[in-house]
Amino acid sequence: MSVTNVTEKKSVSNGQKRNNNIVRLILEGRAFFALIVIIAVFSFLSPYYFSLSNFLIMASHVAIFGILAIGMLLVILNGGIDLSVGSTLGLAGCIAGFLMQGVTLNAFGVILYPPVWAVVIITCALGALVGAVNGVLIAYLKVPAFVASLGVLYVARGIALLMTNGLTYNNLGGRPELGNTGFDWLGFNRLAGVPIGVIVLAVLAIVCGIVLSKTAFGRWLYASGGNERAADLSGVPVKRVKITVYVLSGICAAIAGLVLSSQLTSAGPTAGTTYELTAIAAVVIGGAALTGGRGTVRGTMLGAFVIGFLSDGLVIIGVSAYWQTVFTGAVIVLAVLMNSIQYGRRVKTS
Amino acid sequence: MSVTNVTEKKSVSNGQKRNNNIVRLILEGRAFFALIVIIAVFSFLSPYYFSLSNFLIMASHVAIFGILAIGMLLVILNGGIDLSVGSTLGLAGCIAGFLMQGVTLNAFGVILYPPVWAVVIITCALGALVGAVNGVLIAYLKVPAFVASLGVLYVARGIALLMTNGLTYNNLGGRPELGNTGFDWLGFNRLAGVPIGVIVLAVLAIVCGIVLSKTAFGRWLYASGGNERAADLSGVPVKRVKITVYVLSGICAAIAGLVLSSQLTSAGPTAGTTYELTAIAAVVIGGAALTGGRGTVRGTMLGAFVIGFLSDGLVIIGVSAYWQTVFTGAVIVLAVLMNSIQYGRRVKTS
Amino acid sequence: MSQPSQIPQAQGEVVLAARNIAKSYGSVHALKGVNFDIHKGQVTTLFGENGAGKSTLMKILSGVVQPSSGEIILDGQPISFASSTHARENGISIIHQELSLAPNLSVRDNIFMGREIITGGVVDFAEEERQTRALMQELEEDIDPLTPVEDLRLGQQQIVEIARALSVNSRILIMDEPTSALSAAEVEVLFKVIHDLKSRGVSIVYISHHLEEALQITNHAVVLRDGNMTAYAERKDIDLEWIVRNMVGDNFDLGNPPDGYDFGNVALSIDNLTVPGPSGAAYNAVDRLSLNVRAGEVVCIYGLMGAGRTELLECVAGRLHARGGHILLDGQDVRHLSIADRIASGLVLVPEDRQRDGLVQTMTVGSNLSLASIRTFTKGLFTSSRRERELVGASIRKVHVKTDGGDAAIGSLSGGNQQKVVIGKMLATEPKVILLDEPSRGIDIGAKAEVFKLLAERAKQGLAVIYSTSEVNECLSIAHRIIVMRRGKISAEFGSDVTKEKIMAASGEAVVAH
Amino acid sequence: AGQMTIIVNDPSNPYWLTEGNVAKATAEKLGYTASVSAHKGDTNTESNLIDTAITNKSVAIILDPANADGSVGAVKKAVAAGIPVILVNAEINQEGLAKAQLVSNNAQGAAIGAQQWVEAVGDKGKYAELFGAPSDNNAATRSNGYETVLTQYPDLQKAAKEVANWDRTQGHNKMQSMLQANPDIIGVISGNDEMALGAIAALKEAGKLANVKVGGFDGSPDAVAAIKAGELQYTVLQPVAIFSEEAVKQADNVIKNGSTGAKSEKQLFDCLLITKDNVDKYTGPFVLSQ
Ligand SMILES: Nc1ncnc2c1ncn2[C@@H]1O[C@H](COP(=O)(O)OP(=O)(O)OP(=O)(O)O)[C@@H](O)[C@H]1O
Ligand SMILES: Nc1ncnc2c1ncn2[C@@H]1O[C@H](COP(=O)(O)OP(=O)(O)OP(=O)(O)O)[C@@H](O)[C@H]1O
Ligand SMILES: O[C@@H]1[C@H](O)[C@H](O)CO[C@H]1O
Ligand SMILES: [Mg+2]
Ligand SMILES: [Mg+2]
Repeated sequence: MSVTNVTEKKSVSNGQKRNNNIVRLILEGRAFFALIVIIAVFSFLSPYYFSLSNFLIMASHVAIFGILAIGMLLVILNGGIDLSVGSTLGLAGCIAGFLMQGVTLNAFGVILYPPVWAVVIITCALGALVGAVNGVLIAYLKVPAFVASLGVLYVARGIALLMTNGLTYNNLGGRPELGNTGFDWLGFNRLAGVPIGVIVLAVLAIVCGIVLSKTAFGRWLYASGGNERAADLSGVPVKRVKITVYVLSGICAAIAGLVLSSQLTSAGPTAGTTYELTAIAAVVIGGAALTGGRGTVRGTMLGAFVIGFLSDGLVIIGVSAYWQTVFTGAVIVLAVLMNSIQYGRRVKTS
Repeated sequence: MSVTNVTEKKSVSNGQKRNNNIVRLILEGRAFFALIVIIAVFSFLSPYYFSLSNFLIMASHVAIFGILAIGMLLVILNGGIDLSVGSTLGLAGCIAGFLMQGVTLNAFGVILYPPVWAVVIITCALGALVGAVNGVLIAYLKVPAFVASLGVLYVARGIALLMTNGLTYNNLGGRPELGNTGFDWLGFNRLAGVPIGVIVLAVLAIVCGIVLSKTAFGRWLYASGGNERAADLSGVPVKRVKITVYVLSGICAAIAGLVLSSQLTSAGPTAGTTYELTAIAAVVIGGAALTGGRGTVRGTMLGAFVIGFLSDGLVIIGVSAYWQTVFTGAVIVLAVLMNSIQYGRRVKTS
Repeated sequence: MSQPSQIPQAQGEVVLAARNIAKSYGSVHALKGVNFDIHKGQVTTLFGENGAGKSTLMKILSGVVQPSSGEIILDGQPISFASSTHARENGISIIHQELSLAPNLSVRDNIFMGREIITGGVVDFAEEERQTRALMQELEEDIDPLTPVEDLRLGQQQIVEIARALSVNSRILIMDEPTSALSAAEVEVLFKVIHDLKSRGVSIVYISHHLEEALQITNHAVVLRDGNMTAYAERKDIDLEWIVRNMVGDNFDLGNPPDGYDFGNVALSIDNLTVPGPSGAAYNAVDRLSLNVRAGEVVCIYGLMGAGRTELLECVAGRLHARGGHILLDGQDVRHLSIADRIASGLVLVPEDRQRDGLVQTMTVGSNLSLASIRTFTKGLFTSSRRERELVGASIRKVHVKTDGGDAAIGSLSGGNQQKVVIGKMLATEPKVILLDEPSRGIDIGAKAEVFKLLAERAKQGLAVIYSTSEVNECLSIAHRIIVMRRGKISAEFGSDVTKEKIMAASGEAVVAH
Repeated sequence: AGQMTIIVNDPSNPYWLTEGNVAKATAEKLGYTASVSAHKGDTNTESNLIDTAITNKSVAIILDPANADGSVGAVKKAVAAGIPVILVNAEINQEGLAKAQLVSNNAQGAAIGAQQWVEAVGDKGKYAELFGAPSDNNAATRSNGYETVLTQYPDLQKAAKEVANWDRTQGHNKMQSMLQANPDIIGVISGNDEMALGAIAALKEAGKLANVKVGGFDGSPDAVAAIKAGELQYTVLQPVAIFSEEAVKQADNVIKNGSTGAKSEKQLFDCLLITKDNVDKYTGPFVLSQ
């Protein structure tokens, strides 16, 4: 907690661009150098790394974490944390899988096959519901975010296990005669060569970026994360903002669950285990402060790409699994450290 | 963030007792009711639950998490977080296992079998070293605690995997002819009927409680967790305090690793995976604030016992694994919620 | 700018001196080569506008901040302080302008933070408590040493800061606006303590925007302006006019209550309002209080610390819940509206504690200024950055914030300028009723005059102003009506023609003749 | 007749789910009360569960050990408390503790799997391997078994090998990355079905499933469905349903007669190959009618 590292604070302090100088903008990104270094090193080590097709594949892996990280960023900007996103992802996949298999209504003796758009909407609504549970616990019942979302982590995972009885839903492709095909489109298809997951991530990132920098809600979020009491006295509906961010985080987790299960064309109850840590890491590597009020979508995306490009790179150059673990840890620290060095000339306060 | 929940804040605000009324003291413990309820419910549901021998067994299970939680409490009081404790536990176990198998010095053509006390000291020193890495990264290189300890989590786990090549050290009992017996004593023996692990926990808790409430270091810790800048300006060596808490947390993790591997008489590289979450949960259920400066050892111990007594109880009454997951989550939230209700007559602030 | 080339040789040896001290924060030159002497056993007062560099200079003298250039001379020897602890070891302690207390710790633990009394390896809490009680007695405050600081009101927290500085027993004591949240009675006590310290040979540096108050105790006056020392004189050579002229270049008068217009209808009507005391307290902080304020009227609420003014205003603004009574805005009951809805209906509060309730430290000056009026620059879904810039620019000009511009970090502003941002933020919402809780805390006399002018102008256009202050002079120069609160009730009500003594008497304060 | 405690690894994998379900059903049929709990690969949790079984005065413990070395202590503890332990699915590296260790013959299974794999893929070209959790002995046993067979074909070249921890998502992502470095592989051999199914999804997405053949291990219902759909070439069925049932029966024998009735402590159950030719005989989870 130093008061005087003003330069840095400015650079990450909120979503608006103050500096149109593209070069500076890029340089300010906390994780930018790390990403460049990662790409450079792996491109040097493997002839396959630096290619469009590999970047697209890696981006589609990043998509899952990236979507979670966007929701997590909102929560963290608010000064909270959402440990339940990985479980919500898993639960959402199971719900989608369940719906795609057809819902048997015993009372009427029929099996309903909801169309894919309905499955998507219901799944997102479920994600929103899980988020709302977090939000109410945190905003109204004053349970600390860490505890509330840890509890929800377990409960959501347990429900997913109970509803599937531990089994995995397969063949989510739907059947033409039932009019519910298209689920795997999300995971398999490409638009202009770009995997749909990546497009979903990009759209969410852009929307979120605009919301943060251009809307009243964004301002409210930064303000209530920075000083909730002051925001409250300035007329910011702090409780509403708080619930909203958890709902949005739940929806992001549900979307990630949809993308993941369509990539795998199957949905299992344990999907997403420990993804929350990766999502938080992406947000923090991206320069956000866990105390709230500071962080950008751009940084978070860079953070997610650093993690994803690193772990895929290690696989591509064939590093052993154990060394992968070591490198991942070291790079996470280095990525953030590099930023400290970049802004190293901070005035010391003590 | 409400200003007016004064009663509660007081009760957990620092290590000293202000109120000698025993009853109130106990009632103030955040997790106390939860623990009572858990014991009552399971005693009702199973004839085996309410017995001294079962309590001792459960306490020895709690010991592992409890020891981690004590270290975590110190870190959290400082306003930090240590995600690496689970990995450090695993690494410490492996180091102990490695030493117990004998160290081959090729240069001299001899195999050294260090005595158990030396193994214990070396292992604790290793834990301290891991903690010091966290501490330096966080205090001097200004890496956010979450990121630094997440990085160390991966690195420590990777090193444990590399040094064991994924395998587990077995037969840590030592051999009388080598003079290195006694390792399993920690895990298997009892003093006056109490498992050694529980005694270790109790000793650590008492020492930590005294340090927090009676020493200058304890004051410094609460002060720098409450307002680091103010503490710094007042001459509290905030950096030194910070490094110390991470070192202590590392040592606690190493001790937990020793106790665990002697309980199991084996040490594997994946031991302790995700235990950091349980340790954090214990601290938070025990009433500490993740923002620092608030929390007590008593609360943390209650938190650890709530988690441990719950999960063992669920197994004893034979609840299925999926429902266990659901209940665990629900109880974590309820334990904290109960506290909010207990102090429910807070003046609302908005 | 004429720097007095020679510092007159005053009575009392110089114990600590600053020579040619300069300090820059990036492109901001907070100090531009300042000379400053502290005399043994005397009070040196530092005057200057907000942002003149007073706090910066004091932070340098107490080791908190290192100068960019220049020299510090202690007892004739050059010295450079590595830290505030180092300075404290050399007998220098400081009361910071912004409170630096750990809210989670008790009064006792805050006072001995970093200097715990150790006996037999453990902290001697009993001794610390005894000394704390003694300090509180000396300061005539009834604060229990074991109360957590977060449960104290701002003024009491300031007392704790003072007590901490006193407990060090240093030779040089720097006080950066120690009284900004204190009422007259407490200031009197502090002055008694200062006299006592002087007689024991302690040297004191005193900074305050309460100019008359400062004149009471000072031996030397130094004026800083834009990072330069612009004037120096001894007590006998100066008066209020001299200070103001040297500070802001002009003679200033805080003026009189606005006149020449008729009040409108009752804008705010408080009826039998009761606000409970802190949880568990047996009394009510506001006790069946009724008050009507008309459009265009400026009402001052005077009271001692703890009279319940803050609770009253916070309840009206929606932060605290009432236990009974009504709050009518233009005849509409607003008791069930949220803070946001009250702001939207034109009822706003400038809170007392700017760090805790006023500013979002992570945001820029501009974002802070526009925070309460986001709706006015939102078109459809999106905010308009052009309209926001206009609003921010206008606010900065109106309340005279000294800043690089809207993009500056809020933490880079001087204390007084931060206060102006909080006031500007609420004025930007174009309210009908504005509640200001000690808004002049830390703002210089020029800025205060500007704020008063602004309020007067708005009042003429129909704004109802409720202004709480602990400075009687402020009441007299702005208020049409002065309300005195005591223990949650109105104890007296005066017109603008009342005397200072009457107000103080009604508040329960002993009138001290100056 | 008392409480029988069944401890499996993680019931969210259909393999272990079946293991627990079959054991429980068998125990209940024999008149015991039975509970299934899971250690999820953590030896500490496993040890705690054993303690609980002791507290509950269980008459026998059916355990799928978490770790060949790390589970020894826990088994010792149960034995010391006088409770017979029967191990299923995985072994521990110490004999004479458990009454019996019933495991599928992983080496044999790997061998028949690899042979079938060569039949489906051919004997020359580059291939990739997905490896299970290194803490599980079975991962190495199977990998070694594959190696023994495949190295007999000098034109087969192992281009990549990745740990995917028995997990479908990891199998998917690792497969995608391996494909980047090795776009020209012709086959994937996997340590279990979950990883194989992940690889299939990745290959489908890359449009390469027609050229790259995948083989699995376990005989899980999902894998069988994939064989029917022509996406998976074969899987090696582990007779988990059979040895789970057998484990409980032997526990019952120990309780009633003091011995398992089997000849030896270690009992290997041969694995069976499922291909599209015999897939119709798959009548229930992990059950192939002869
Ligand atoms: N950390 C900082 N970063 C950048 N600028 C700063 C910083 N601290 C102070 N300044 C600038 O230095 C100048 C002097 O500030 P200082 O706080 O010394 O003023 P002051 O005389 O104490 O004012 P006030 O009466 O309002 O307290 C101001 O322009 C201020 O904006
Ligand atoms: N009847 C009473 N008996 C004892 N203490 C009281 C009583 N009434 C008020 N107080 C004290 O005064 C406090 C009210 O403080 P409040 O901040 O509202 O006063 P204020 O007039 O705004 O003072 P300040 O000038 O310090 O802001 C209460 O919290 C309580 O500590
Ligand atoms: O034998 C089992 C199965 O292959 C399962 O799929 C993973 O764990 C192994 O131990
Ligand atoms: Mg100042
Ligand atoms: Mg007040």
